[in-house]
Amino acid sequence: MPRRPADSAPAATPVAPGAGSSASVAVRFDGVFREYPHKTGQVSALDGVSLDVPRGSIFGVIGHSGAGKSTLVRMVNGLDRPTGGRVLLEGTDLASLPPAGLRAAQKTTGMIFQQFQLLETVSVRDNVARPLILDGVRRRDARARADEVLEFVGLADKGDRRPGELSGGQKQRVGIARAIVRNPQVLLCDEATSALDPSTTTQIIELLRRINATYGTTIFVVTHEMDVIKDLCHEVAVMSDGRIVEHGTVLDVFVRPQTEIAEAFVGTVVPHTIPARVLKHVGDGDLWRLRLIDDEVTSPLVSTLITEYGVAVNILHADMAEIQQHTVGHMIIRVDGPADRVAAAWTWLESNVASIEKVTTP
Amino acid sequence: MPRRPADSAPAATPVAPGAGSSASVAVRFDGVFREYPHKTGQVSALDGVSLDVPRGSIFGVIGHSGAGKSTLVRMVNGLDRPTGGRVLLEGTDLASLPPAGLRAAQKTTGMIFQQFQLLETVSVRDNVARPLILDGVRRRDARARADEVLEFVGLADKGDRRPGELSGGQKQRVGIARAIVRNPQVLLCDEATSALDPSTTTQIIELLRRINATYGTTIFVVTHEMDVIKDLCHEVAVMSDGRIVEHGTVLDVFVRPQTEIAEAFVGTVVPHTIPARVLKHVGDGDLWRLRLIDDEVTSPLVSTLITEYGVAVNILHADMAEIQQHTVGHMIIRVDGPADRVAAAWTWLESNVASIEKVTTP
Amino acid sequence: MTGGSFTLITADQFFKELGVTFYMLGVSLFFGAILGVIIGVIVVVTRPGGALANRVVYTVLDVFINIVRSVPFIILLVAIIPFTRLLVGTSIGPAAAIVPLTVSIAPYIGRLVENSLLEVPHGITEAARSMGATPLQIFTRFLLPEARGSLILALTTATIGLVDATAMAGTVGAGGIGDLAISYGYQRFDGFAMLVTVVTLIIIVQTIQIVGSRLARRARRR
Amino acid sequence: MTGGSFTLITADQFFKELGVTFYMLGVSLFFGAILGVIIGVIVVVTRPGGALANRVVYTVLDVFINIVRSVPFIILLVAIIPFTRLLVGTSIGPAAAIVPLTVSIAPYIGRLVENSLLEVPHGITEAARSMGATPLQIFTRFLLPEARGSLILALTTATIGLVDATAMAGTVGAGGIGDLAISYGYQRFDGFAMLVTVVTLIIIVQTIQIVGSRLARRARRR
Amino acid sequence: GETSDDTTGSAPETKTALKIGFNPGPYEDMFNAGILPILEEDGYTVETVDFTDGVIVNGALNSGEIDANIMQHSVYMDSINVQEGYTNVSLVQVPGPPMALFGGKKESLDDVSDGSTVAVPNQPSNMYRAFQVLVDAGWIELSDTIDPATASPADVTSNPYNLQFVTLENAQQVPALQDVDYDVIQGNFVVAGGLKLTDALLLEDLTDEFSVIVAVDEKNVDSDWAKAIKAAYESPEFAEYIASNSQYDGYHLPAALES
Ligand SMILES: Nc1ncnc2c1ncn2[C@@H]1O[C@H](COP(=O)(O)OP(=O)(O)OP(=O)(O)O)[C@@H](O)[C@H]1O
Ligand SMILES: Nc1ncnc2c1ncn2[C@@H]1O[C@H](COP(=O)(O)OP(=O)(O)OP(=O)(O)O)[C@@H](O)[C@H]1O
Ligand code: MET
Ligand SMILES: [Mg+2]
Ligand SMILES: [Mg+2]
Repeated sequence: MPRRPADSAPAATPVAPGAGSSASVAVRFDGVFREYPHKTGQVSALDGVSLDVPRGSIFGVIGHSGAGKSTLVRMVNGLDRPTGGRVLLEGTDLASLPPAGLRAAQKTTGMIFQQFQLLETVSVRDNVARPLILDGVRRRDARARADEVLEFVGLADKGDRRPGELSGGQKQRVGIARAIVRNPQVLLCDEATSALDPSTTTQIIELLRRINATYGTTIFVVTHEMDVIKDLCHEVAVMSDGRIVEHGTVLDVFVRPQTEIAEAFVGTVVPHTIPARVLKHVGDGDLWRLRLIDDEVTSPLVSTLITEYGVAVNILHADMAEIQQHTVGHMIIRVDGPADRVAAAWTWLESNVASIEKVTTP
Repeated sequence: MPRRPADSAPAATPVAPGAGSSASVAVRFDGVFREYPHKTGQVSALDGVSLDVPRGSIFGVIGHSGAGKSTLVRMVNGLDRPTGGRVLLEGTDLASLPPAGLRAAQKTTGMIFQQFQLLETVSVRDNVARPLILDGVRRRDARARADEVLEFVGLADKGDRRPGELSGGQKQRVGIARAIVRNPQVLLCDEATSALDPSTTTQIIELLRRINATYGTTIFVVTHEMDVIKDLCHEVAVMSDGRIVEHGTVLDVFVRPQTEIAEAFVGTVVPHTIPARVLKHVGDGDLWRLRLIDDEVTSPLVSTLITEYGVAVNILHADMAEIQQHTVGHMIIRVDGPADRVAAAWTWLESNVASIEKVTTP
Repeated sequence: MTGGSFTLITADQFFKELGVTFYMLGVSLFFGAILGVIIGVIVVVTRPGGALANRVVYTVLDVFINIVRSVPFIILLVAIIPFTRLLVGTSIGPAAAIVPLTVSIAPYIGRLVENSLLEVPHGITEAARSMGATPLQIFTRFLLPEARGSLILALTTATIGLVDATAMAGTVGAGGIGDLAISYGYQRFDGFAMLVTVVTLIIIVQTIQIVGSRLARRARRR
Repeated sequence: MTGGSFTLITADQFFKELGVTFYMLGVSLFFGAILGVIIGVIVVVTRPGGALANRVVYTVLDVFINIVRSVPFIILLVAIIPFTRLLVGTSIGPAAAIVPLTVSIAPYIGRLVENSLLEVPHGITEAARSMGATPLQIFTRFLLPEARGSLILALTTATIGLVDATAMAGTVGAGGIGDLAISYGYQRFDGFAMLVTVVTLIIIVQTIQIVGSRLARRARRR
Repeated sequence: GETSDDTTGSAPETKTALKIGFNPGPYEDMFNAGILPILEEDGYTVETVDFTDGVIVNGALNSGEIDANIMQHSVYMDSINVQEGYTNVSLVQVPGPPMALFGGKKESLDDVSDGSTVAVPNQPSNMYRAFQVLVDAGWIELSDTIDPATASPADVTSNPYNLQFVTLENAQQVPALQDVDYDVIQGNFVVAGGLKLTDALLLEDLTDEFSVIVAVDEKNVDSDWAKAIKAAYESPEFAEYIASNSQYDGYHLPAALES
């Protein structure tokens, strides 16, 4: 059921170069299981996950609370081990490495934790500098670099504080700074922005994008916020109950979600349900639901229908979203007029929009 | 600068009954300051906050990371004390109460913590039952009630687990369950949904709304997610740097944000910036930006312009949002045609939409 | 016994003294733990910034703990003889040993309890306060369960210290395994007695530690 | 005393013995702390589920700690005389007292260190591991700073225990304030010597506790 | 008589259950093997209580918690009586070993040299005795005011060899032997520690005042049970027991037992 980029809609897929070829895979999940023993039988946090994260891509995983996202991301840097299957980081099975090898592999990654996990007794600056200190960087240099990164995340003036003196969002940004201070090859984000307000989120997303573009860092993002996927990711996988239920380019999943759960997430950005307000109008005439991509969005569709096809058009619902470099629109219109003109309008729309369907009472 | 509901836009303000009269104020902040001593001078987390939270209302406070939201909410149940000013809970200054009085007051509140603060060594059920146990409720009854509330928050099957065996979002829901188990008069939520996926968020919001409607519980919500404000709150205050910079009914603030910061938050739901895609068209003709409320949204505006005023209309951008019981729409259209017709169209629109303005390059 | 006998102690004597050790250990641990936990809790809640911050009570208790812990056990034992006599009617024998043992262990347990309670994350106390928990409830319903693991380890540590102290209780004719080790093994150079008693002590301590660690691990399980 | 002299001890003697106490305390604390921390860390990392889980090392160390802690100090002192002689060339005097003092305090500190380290939230270790920290780095760069407050309190507790143990070191002719208290205050009924020495001990312990608490509070400040 | 005890309620004349305190060591062994059988024959039952300390055992005696103790010489007992206001008295003297000066690193008395180390007991009365042995050896002189109850190295007035005194707990003196030049060890620890009194370089001239005694409270001296104890220690059976056990070789015998 996971789809490959091959059948994705628009021409230029924004997926990272060379995706799909095993050589360019940064992280490969190969039939991964994770079971927890529990009084009442086993709990399956991961239930046979197979997934390739292309090198240099920004890859998002979305799913409901408890779907297994944190469990999945913790496999990538060996914090957790599969009870079945393999996780390959740059082609290496982490479980096969000796301790020193595992540590070397971990040093190529950076991780932002859902619950921050900062040292409470150490200044913000020293928290951020810590990974460098581990590498033997001189304290001065490590601190200087930490200050640089703190500036990046908008905490230039908070270096001297202890985490306990920061707000929730500030703590999260310290965690982000710590994760990127080493310029990791793979950056793992577990809800990296869930404690942040939208404008800080936007900044952080900008920052992550810049890191990806500048250093080719593979970013593996686990989140419950579709906005993060929309603005940041190239590919997205949808998780449910420990399984990947859908997978494709972000645009693809947004425009044509295949599963109900994907549709629900997409709906938080581009509503998929028909607002109650609109439903009141069902029966007044034909209600059509259109999905538009890119130029279709800015072309004068309504104008054309009215002037060229002589039908009356009322836009009952419309919204638009920028997804990656694409605009995706969604409209529900009521079309009135003589049957033949309405039919002609339908035919014209069919070949001029991404998708069109009649709205019927649910 | 804070506005009272009086000048809010549409007829029926969804503000709780009797708002404004001091008798019906659940929480009053009266010139509240909170300063932290710090090496580099004082840090002001709250800088003179005055605010009335009407009894029975759902009151939201939004602001960037570090704005002082958590500090504010912690004043309400006496977890923190103002260094200046007073906080009145149901008319009583918490700082004036003897310990027993303070505890009695605290028992009328429930609090959802940003960082959950669950007992790690105790089952989920017992975490939720704990407030009742404090009240001397028999263990059996307390547990039964806890199970009821766990069911509410979608964790009916997790009662036996320990918090360490739950995902982030599941933990947050345990925190919510614990806060509402006593049917508090005032429910304090510090980022109650920030670790939750959209559909769980929707459920929780539904739940909070139900609690508010059924028991008349005053809910004081602190969040960085505008969606929560939009879907849940009656009134909203916008915080920045320890100050309230804007305050009004939610609809009011959404339709006519007064400050840049409010606009930025509103923009995450109803975009306030003009998409780059649209800006490319500036200069092609007149670009008009319309804001529509309720019936204006479903009336055939574009059709009217085309057919009655004989102008060509291209919709460059459109989106809609449900805010409280109202629909708010936002459109950017290009209008072409003879100057007089265009002018007539403008005039007609002026009296038929909430607001209209010309778009110029920023 | 005399002459060329292999050891100076008899099996009867050994088991009797073993019983005495358990008796002294059990009773003084029981009272010491109760007093110690009370002391620890009071110190924690009355400390500056605590739930019932009270400079005077805190300072008095803190100093009291230090005084008791400063005085060498033998001196403490003599110093409180009048008190011991008042309490148990005699100043010699196992019952009398229990008094100084309890008096010396309680402040020690108090200190360990204090250290454990201070390790519970501040947020837990906050959550408790937000629910209007009384200071006693904060302790019993929140701090105690969360600190249980480390409290058990602290009590384990204290119990083992107590085993050591019971050996000194020989001074007041209390007997016990530790006294056997000293009286026979040490003072009479009876190698076999030394071996048997020390091995017994090791087994006792090892058992206490194993049980303590296991209970702590279970309590700590999250 | 006899001739009606007020006390048996002279100021010179007092200050000399005070010096001896500090010497024994300082040296045995120094080595005991180093060994204790090493022991504590090894126990923590080799425990089941630890960073370098190793059943054998863990069990051996765990049992070793318990053995040393089981044996009454006076017996330990005698039992390790050959070892003491090997190390410092004699079995008597302050230098010789330091050996059993260190041997007895190190496992105790080890146990306290273990308890402290186990209190550090698991997430910190995870964060450290995610950065590829070695077990040593996990300890020095993560656990140590986070546990610093409780480690200091543990060391404080141990140091105070050590003060008590130095009193017993009098048995090997080591002297010190505690020995003065026992030999003169207790055995020779010199009330003044008793008072002076016990007050001195209380002051020493109180000072250690105050300094320890203050350092811990500072380290704990978040 | 008028000193007999009537505060215990039960008639003291018929008292047959005795409680006797000891410090663990030869005196207790000697009592159990040589005296106890005689007392039992006389119809007494005895409970022995071990103390590892000399102060508390006298307090217990004075307060009636025990009836007698057998662990000290009268000098020590007297000193504690004075200190604590006790009324304990000596009932009968028992056989006991003398203090003995052993060579540790040095092999003979003649090897003594400047700065030689000498271990002595840390308890004042035994330290006093040890000093007397050193006086006998001609190594030191003591102050006129020396008091067995408070004797300390400060009482040494002349110390031509500049001897370094190492004060040790009695039992420690045996294992410490090889670490000092000379070691003056209390007799029962010599015996218990497996050393031979006959190997000593110099033995104490044990005077009666330093012989171990059975102590009882003054008011009980004339009780039947006290008399029975006294009689047992002076009996021929006991003399026979001492004579026939080689472990008591070198013991100082009370006049009553000297044959
Ligand atoms: N130690 C454990 N024992 C038992 N079950 C566990 C344990 N840890 C996690 N789980 C379960 O595994 C599932 C996946 O957890 P995970 O933390 O990966 O979810 P998530 O997708 O990250 O959720 P969230 O968005 O709420 O953080 C959850 O149902 C959780 O209850
Ligand atoms: N103990 C403290 N010492 C110094 N400054 C503090 C302390 N606690 C909080 N602050 C500061 O007070 C300000 C307000 O903090 P607060 O936690 O109320 O923010 P917030 O609005 O809840 O942010 P977030 O959305 O990130 O949780 C922040 O700038 C924070 O750094
Ligand atoms: N109903 C309007 C129209 O047809 C469109 C509103 S879109 C926000 O012109
Ligand atoms: Mg998670
Ligand atoms: Mg906050």
